[in-house]
Amino acid sequence: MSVNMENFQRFAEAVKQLGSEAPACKLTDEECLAAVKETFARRLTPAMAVQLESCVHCGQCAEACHYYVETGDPKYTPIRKLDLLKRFYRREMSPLRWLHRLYTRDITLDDLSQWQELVFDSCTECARCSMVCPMGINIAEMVLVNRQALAAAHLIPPELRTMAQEQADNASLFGVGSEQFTQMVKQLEAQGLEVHLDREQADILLLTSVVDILLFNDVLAASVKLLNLLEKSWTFSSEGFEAANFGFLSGVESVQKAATERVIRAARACGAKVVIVPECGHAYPSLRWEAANLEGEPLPFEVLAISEFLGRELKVGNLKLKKIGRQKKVSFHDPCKVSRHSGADRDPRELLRALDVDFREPESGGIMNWCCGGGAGVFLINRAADLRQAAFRRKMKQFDATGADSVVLSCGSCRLNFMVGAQRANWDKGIESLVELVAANVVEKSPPADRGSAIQTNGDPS
Amino acid sequence: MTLLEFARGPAMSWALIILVAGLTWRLAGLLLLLRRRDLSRPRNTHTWWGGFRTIFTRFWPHREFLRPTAFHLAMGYVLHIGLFVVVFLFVPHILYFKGLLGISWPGLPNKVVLLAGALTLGALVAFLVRRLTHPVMRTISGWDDYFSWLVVTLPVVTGLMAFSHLGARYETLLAWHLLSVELMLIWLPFGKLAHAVLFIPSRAQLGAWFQRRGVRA
Amino acid sequence: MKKETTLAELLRQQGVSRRGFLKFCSITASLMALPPSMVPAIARALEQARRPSVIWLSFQECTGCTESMTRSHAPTVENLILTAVSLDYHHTLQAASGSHAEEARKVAMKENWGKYLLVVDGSIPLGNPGFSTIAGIPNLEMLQEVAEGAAAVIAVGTCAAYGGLPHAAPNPTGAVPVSDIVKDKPLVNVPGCPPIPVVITGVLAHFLTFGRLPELDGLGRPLAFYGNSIHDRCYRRPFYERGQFAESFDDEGARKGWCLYRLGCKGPITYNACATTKWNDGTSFPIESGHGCLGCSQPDFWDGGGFYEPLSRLPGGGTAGLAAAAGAGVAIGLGASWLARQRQLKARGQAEEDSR
Amino acid sequence: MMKSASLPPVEIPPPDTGNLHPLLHEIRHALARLLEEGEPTIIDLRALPLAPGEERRLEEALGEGEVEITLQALGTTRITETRYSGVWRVVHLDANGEVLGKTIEITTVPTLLPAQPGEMARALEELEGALGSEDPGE
Repeated sequence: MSVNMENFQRFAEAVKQLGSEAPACKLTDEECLAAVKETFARRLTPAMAVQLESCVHCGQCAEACHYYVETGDPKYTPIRKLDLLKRFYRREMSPLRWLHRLYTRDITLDDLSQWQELVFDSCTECARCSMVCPMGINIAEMVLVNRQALAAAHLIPPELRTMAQEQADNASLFGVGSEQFTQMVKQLEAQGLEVHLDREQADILLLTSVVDILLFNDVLAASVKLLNLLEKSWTFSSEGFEAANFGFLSGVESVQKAATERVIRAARACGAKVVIVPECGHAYPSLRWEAANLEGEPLPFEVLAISEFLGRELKVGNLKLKKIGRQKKVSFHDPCKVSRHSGADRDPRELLRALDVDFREPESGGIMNWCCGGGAGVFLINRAADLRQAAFRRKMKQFDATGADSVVLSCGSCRLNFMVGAQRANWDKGIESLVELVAANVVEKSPPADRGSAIQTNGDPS
Repeated sequence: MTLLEFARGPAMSWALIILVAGLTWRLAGLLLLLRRRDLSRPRNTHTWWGGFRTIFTRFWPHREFLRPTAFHLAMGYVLHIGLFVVVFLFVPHILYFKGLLGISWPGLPNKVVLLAGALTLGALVAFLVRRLTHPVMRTISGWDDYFSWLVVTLPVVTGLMAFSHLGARYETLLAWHLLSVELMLIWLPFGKLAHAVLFIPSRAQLGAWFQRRGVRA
Repeated sequence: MKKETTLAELLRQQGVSRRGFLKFCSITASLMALPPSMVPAIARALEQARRPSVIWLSFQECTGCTESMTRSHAPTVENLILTAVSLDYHHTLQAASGSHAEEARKVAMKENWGKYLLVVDGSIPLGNPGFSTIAGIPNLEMLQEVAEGAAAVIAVGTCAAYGGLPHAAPNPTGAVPVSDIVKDKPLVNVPGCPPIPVVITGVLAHFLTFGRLPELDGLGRPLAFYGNSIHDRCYRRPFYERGQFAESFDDEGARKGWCLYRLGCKGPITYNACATTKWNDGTSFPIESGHGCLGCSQPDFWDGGGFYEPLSRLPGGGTAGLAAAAGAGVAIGLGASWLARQRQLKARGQAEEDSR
Repeated sequence: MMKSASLPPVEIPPPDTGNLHPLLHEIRHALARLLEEGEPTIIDLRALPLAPGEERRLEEALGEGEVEITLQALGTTRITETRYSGVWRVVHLDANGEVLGKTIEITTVPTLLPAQPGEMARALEELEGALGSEDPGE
């Protein structure tokens, strides 16, 4: 479970160059503003409206935000990030708009560029603020609407613009397209793994992400190993392999839809009943919660995060794990999008418990976890590097307090952010993947009689 | 017509009319916006239960937020309980509600109400100081926040003045008190004071959203 | 001339000793709510005081005010004060009647032009001059004529002070208080239905003592008597503070003498001296007898809601008004959101077109 | 229908305006002032709201002293010393015995008591007149 550090550095370099490849904005100022407002009008729901109406400006959301807490800069107050939407709503959609117009400023172009930083660079849509808000305002969900509005005005950070454009134009990310993926599959097969690609019929469609292809090959290998071991009927699809969705991250709805549709097509093609999302935070809600609505109909398959899938297999007794022992002190970092956004926070813990490691639950973990600081594409935004690093201090404090030797993660971009953060801060905690850890400690099927004593039965629900 | 007669008669009638019209206007205005049926597969189906539960669970913060929100929690409770006691458990107020609604309930001795009023005022002052000095609150505050503060504080101050016959003749103080209450009633539907009712649908929306995703908000 | 005798001389002539005079001064001070330390000054002033001529006009009234003053038992201080003035015209009390009475008024006015006191009880109808006349003279005309030569005017009773019962809605006679007619003379209102007798005489005593009218509140009432509310001076106030209220006139609270606020007592907004001066020669006052204050010394007390409605029960908009308001609110709100929805539909249509 | 017989016996607790205690304190301060500075004080009881029972309790608190005087001037006035020397109770009545006024005087001699100069002068005249009319006879 190592990462090729050379690849890692090359990847980091590539990220630094991302911005220079960004396509230029072709809209006039008026068109920008109109596009923003049109998106707001289109995306607004009664739920958002009622929540925009109810804010009492108490500022408690700031206390939940890693960016505010670590910098103390009030501009990062989460609710303030909704100001564009809030002002548009108050002036043009609210029942009391005729009154609000008297004292609510209209959105200006300056505001748009100022808020670009607030909704992209300094918000990971982690939704921790939604957990503290006494009025129950779903700030993260509305930040997404702000991102979509700015995206409609071509006003997203250059790095994300490049990524979205690439995913739209070539169905690739960082140059990894169908062809590169097929090569990756061959590499895996060369390692002696049985990899299914483009099978006509399979119960499970396994997705991967560009990060796993470029950097975390071992995670990819581990997933394949586990699926084979569990004797599942599964396949990769060379057309729909990418779980990452930069349309979703950057708010470009057309790209989001196109990326989603590739996966759905692939799943339909093989008749998959389950689509497994790899260790990639945003990919999960993108497929689990967004896809059906973009598609306009319920999905014909179930969407599971790989941790969720493994947890389920553990529970029914298919997956047997070796006891690692208490000498291994680990903690777990919940990906916001999988735990807090999607309620899949228990499975990783079940897996770690089955591995019988010394699990140290961090203070404010689970659905209350602090974001790594790099989610929702923030990791790719170069100008946000220092802010990200500031937020990462919170993670270091949080895990230092647990006394664990390593942090287990189940999200590739969290892991990247941890690695960069740890490198900058000379933080010495281990950073490892949950899937890799599980795959490394799985009980192989044969021969059952000899190794009976090693079979872990704790995970069995009976 | 004296000031008191104005305050007791037409001003109160109109304030109530504006209160009701404004609130129904604001709430009804949220109904017809386009809804999107969520087609994703829910983790939990009883979303209404999550919504209902969250209306109540948000009265107290999650353990993790207890310390960072201690000020708001403490002062918020003093303010809201104080207002509740003063508004609903002061005997003359109960008589007013009896006249308006036809129902009555037992009140508290004036000394207790007076103490609650003083604590309420203290909490209001604490909130104002915090709003003026805390960087976050200062940044996100607008005139609605300060005006709404004033509109809530005035009835408390004039109420305490009328109660202790301080500053002017009783009927003048009573008129001021009534007028300030009427100002509050008139402003309530239009500014942030409407959170008095909006907190319910707002919390419920979040609770339902999270419930659908299998998260206890 | 008899009218030029001083009050001290007059009392002495009636066999009142110096001690009696001092006692009178002491009681007068108490009447005027002046501190006892003022007694020597009052004594000096009264020794020099001349008997003023008083003309008393009664318009739309019930004679209750006159009754209130004259029902006191024999030689009370109130009566002494009345003795101290020369009541030259009072059509209810004077022996003379008809043209003789009017003649007496004319003579008194002529002899004391610019110096006499005018006391009025009852309101003045502006609707039709025939609604109320004395000796065929409409009230308005008589008031204007007599007020012209008066040194000061005292409006006795709520009718004269604020219009009172005749002025109550719908005010069929167009009744107005004295203050609406007499604008250019010192005027003092002594409201009450009826006013406390010692308050009437207290004002007279003040005029006698100091030659001018006492200090007034915003409603033209002497502060000495109307400076505190009934509630402020009420012996049942502690029950109010403790939240102990009688709920009906025959419950335990009523029998225990608890606060009558809930039974409609208007004490908190009524300014009068009842709670300290009391009625019927100092026997008691309404609250002491178990009935709430009606607020009779306040303007428009007849129209201020029911006597048994608690003060805090306000004449609200009524359920019909509130229902209409709710309906209007819903209509505007739905209209607003319908318009917003059109905007959304347009934006969605636009987006679909763009994506095509 | 009213079963007045079945009503429980009414027990009226002494209502309390809270004025009694401060009043006694005021008297104490006035007495101290009289002793130290010779300054008398008169307190008008009519200006104070007292509950029905409180006046009686005031009477009890002040008690009875050595002196009891009845004046006949414009009706009866009764002056009684309380158990506290220098504190007098003055009650003015009219001819019918109705109370016109009540004061507490804190002084050495109540103001109404001393003979009045004007009256003494007149008395002297009268006395001289009476003696003068006798003189020629002797």
